[in-house]
Amino acid sequence: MKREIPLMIVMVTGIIMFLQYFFPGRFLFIPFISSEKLFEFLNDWVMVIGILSLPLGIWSLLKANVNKLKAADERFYSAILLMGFLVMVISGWMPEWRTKGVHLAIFQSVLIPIQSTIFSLLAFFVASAAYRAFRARSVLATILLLTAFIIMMRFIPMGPISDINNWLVEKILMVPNMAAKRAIAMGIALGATATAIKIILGIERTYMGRD
Amino acid sequence: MTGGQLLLNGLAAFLTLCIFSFLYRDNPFYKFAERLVAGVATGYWTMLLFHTNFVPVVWNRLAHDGRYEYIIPTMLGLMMWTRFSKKWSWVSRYSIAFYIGISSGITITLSLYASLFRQLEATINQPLTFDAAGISSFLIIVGVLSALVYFFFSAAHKGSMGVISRIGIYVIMIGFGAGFGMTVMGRIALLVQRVIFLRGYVNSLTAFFGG
Amino acid sequence: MRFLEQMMKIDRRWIYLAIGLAVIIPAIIPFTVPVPVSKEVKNVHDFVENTDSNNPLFLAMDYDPSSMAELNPMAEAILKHAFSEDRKVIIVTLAQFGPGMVEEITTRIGKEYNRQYGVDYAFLGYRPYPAITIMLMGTDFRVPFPQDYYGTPLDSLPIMQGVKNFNNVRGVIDLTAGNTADMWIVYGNGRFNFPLAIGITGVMAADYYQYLQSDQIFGIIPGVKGAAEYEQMIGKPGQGKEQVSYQLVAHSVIILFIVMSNVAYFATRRQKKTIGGAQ
Amino acid sequence: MTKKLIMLLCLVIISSSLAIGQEAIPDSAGLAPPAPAPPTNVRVVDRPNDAGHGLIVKWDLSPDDSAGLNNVAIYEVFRAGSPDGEFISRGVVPRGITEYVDFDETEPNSEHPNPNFMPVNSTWFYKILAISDNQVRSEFSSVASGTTIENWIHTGKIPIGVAAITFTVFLIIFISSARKGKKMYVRPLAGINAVDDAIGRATEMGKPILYILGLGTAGDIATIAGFTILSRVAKRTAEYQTKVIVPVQDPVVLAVAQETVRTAYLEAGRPDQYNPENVFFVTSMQFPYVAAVNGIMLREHPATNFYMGVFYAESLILAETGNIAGSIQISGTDQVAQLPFFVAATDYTLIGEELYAASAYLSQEPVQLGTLKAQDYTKAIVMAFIILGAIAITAGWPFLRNLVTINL
Repeated sequence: MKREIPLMIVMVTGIIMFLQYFFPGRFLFIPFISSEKLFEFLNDWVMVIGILSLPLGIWSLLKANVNKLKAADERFYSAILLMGFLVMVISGWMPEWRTKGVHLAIFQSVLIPIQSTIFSLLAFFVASAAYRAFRARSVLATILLLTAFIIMMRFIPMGPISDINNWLVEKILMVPNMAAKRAIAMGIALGATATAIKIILGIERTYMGRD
Repeated sequence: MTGGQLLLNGLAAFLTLCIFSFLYRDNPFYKFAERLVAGVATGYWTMLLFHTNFVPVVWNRLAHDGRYEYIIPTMLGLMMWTRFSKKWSWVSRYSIAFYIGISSGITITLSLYASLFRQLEATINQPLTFDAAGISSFLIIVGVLSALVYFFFSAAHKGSMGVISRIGIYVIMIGFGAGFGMTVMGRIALLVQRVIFLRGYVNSLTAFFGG
Repeated sequence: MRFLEQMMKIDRRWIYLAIGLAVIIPAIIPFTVPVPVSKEVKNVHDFVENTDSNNPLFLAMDYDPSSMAELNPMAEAILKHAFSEDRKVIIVTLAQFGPGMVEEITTRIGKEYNRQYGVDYAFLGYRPYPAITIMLMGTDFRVPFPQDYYGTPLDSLPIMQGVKNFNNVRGVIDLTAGNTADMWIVYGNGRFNFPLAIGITGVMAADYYQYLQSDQIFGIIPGVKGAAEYEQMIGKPGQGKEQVSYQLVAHSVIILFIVMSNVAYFATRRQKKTIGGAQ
Repeated sequence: MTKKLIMLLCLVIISSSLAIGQEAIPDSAGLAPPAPAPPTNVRVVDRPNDAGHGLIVKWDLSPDDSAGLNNVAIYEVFRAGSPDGEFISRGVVPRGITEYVDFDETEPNSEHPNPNFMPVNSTWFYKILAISDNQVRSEFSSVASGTTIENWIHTGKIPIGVAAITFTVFLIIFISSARKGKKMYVRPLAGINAVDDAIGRATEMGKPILYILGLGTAGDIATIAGFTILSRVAKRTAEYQTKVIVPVQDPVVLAVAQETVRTAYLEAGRPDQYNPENVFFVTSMQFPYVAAVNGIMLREHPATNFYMGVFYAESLILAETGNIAGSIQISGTDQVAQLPFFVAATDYTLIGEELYAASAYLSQEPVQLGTLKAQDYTKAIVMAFIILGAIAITAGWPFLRNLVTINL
């Protein structure tokens, strides 16, 4: 009841979603069940479960930060977090409030700049990662290093050597790079499909927990 | 630029610097920006989901459109809330079962189509003639096959398997080196944008104060 | 040797500082740098160069404002090139949010070079369904575009006199962020066999070199770097060159660090080996 | 190729048909340009693999298309609900094309009437004319009719179904032979061997383990693989009494991760050690989440960081920050674009398929290892298919390529 029925549900819904892919009209020839509408409806289930689960996340966040209000060294930061949350919720309460006033101002002056700045940290991190990882310690590291090196050299003017380098860049992108991406994608297809089948068959069930 | 706008841009510039300060070391300014954005982002996300997902998909359908079949996913979503109770939390497994079963069923056909069949088609699309296109195609096939051999789990990488899988991991490493090298440009561009934003703010400050 | 050993475990903050300066310095003191010109971009340049003033060039600007940063520099460089050398250009866009942007660029650069609308260049406008539009243009430009963007019938535009379909233009350059390149290759070049070149965003470029090899396209302008190369060839530095000056400095810094890291690695490794030998 | 072409062709309708409405204007000399001959042999068939809302009109080229007068520019397709009803234009196609796909699957409702909607089992009548370069219209062709049929099975997708079922059969065969006790060899994977060391290291240092499930939802298979590995890791840390911190960004992932860790502690015989507050929600948005995890790394100094699941641009930000914090890092993702960064910045990386194999490796249960064998056999078939397909296409037989070309 606590574990067997959920596993049955996984199996049945999994098989339904798998089969529906092959039926353009009525699902499994059953009258009155449009395959497409079934797909949309069940997909909405996933969405609705996702939306209605959000309180779990908010509760987890709020509880942790309300608890931290007791600790002197965390108090200020947790208060900032709780305030940020409350202001955004209240200022965005009505649909039309979301595109003006406080809600929009905070979105544009807090959320957007912080997000793009965190994203831009990558410029520093590609450099430090390259410095550490691109050392000719082994054959593999050397290959990684040389390829990245050649690709990055395309920006450096080197006269006639640039022509050779550009030619190399083109060939690397077109042949080994393409081959690697395709092989990895095919492997992922097999791994993901095998895992999905195992989930549907109930062989893979750790996510379900136990009593 | 108005004083208010200047103030908001100042906030954005300040938060940008707070995040960058992380590169030196963890510090109260970074921690401030980090917590602020966690609160703001959660608040923003909550209201976004509420207005753009909850209202049209759940509320309007049940309250206005008379689509009572949406009671089922709504019930499943609410069942997630049993996780607040120790005794009843097993009920949420029913919702999770639907969530994972539906997703897994979709994954099988989707990943076979996109990551296996499409890749296969692209790999065997070009006749292996003795011109540049044919030779590239041949080399790509060699690369894909050897990289797939690398992913064999149940055979030891010894003998000829060892040699081929070695070539395979070399091909994969070239692909990774190329991927790394090609991405640097985009990451630098992100940092350039932030620097240009800060430069623009400094300029508008000097302009505002009659510089 | 102590210096090299310290290099091995250099504080990463020095690297961050170097990258930061590599971006901040060009932002404060703008400068341009030479870029190595690749064959794919030179092909496009030479193609425009060798167009005579009778055969117009066909430029498809199939991108939305979201990829403006990378593709506008290309469009500007090509238009400046064509306009400064008295080449005629016919322009369309197959991107939904393209028209306003295309109009802005063409009018601005047309004015800059004193070109006359309708005589030296024309903007036909936007039509949905790129594949169909391309095929219909293959029969006659007047089928999908009976009038230009401004509502003038094509037949009243001097530039369109005697220009019926792709047979009467020198060739097509498609500037795109995505799949219209495929459509131009398959439905355009594939069916009507006109010379085709593409200008494409940096991330997408890698996927299109294969068409260069199979001769379905004769040139590629990849991202801002390609635009910078083009600007360099026509001697008119613009946004492409500006972007590339940041990229060049930053790439050089990263490359320098990789070289230093390897020098230090090999030097300290050799030293350790000799110590090992002595024990 | 041709099918894709047709699919696109059928989209024509609005834009171009407007252009054709103009009447031909006789030229100044008074000599009207000659009209082309109409296309012949019009027939209508059902559009395959659909829910019954489309038809394909086919015809033979007009004698003046690329021959005869050689003046055909386009064909225009007209449709009516009855043979003597009003024929309205449905769209145009360029010369040289002999097919037009007509469909409309937007069901009308009270707010949006749609007279063009093609219901299942409805019969429609078509006629076609050719239009010359000078906009002179030919006579209409003869009228042909067809009825929309709801297709039950999408024949184009059958190869995918066959592949999925073959794969499932392989899985079942190898799992049952493993259950019978057949020994299976699996080669060592560096990333897997590192897991135990990494947990040991954390225990020795008395520092926590940080486990990141990425930005996927609980429905992403890579995230589910991440749960399975989390369960194995948590079980061992429970034995050693090492703390596992799991910050997540999706509420459903939160629920499943909590359940997974709780069960792992239960199975390790230490349910009392489980602290639900170590598996917590941070925020749903990508970079704010990254900022928070970065903070955790620098303040808690975890001995080991695991990254298992779906990762985007944050992969390198997290991995480099983990490096600053001096943690050992093990990563695995199905995102091909992020693998280079994990390979460069973490100590061990499970590349693509290895992520999915990891749960089998860590469990060492024969049933799980059997599935790896099934994956290998399928891989061998794929490889054989590539070799044969390449030979076939070189020899001019595209049938193997066509077999994997899915026309959706």
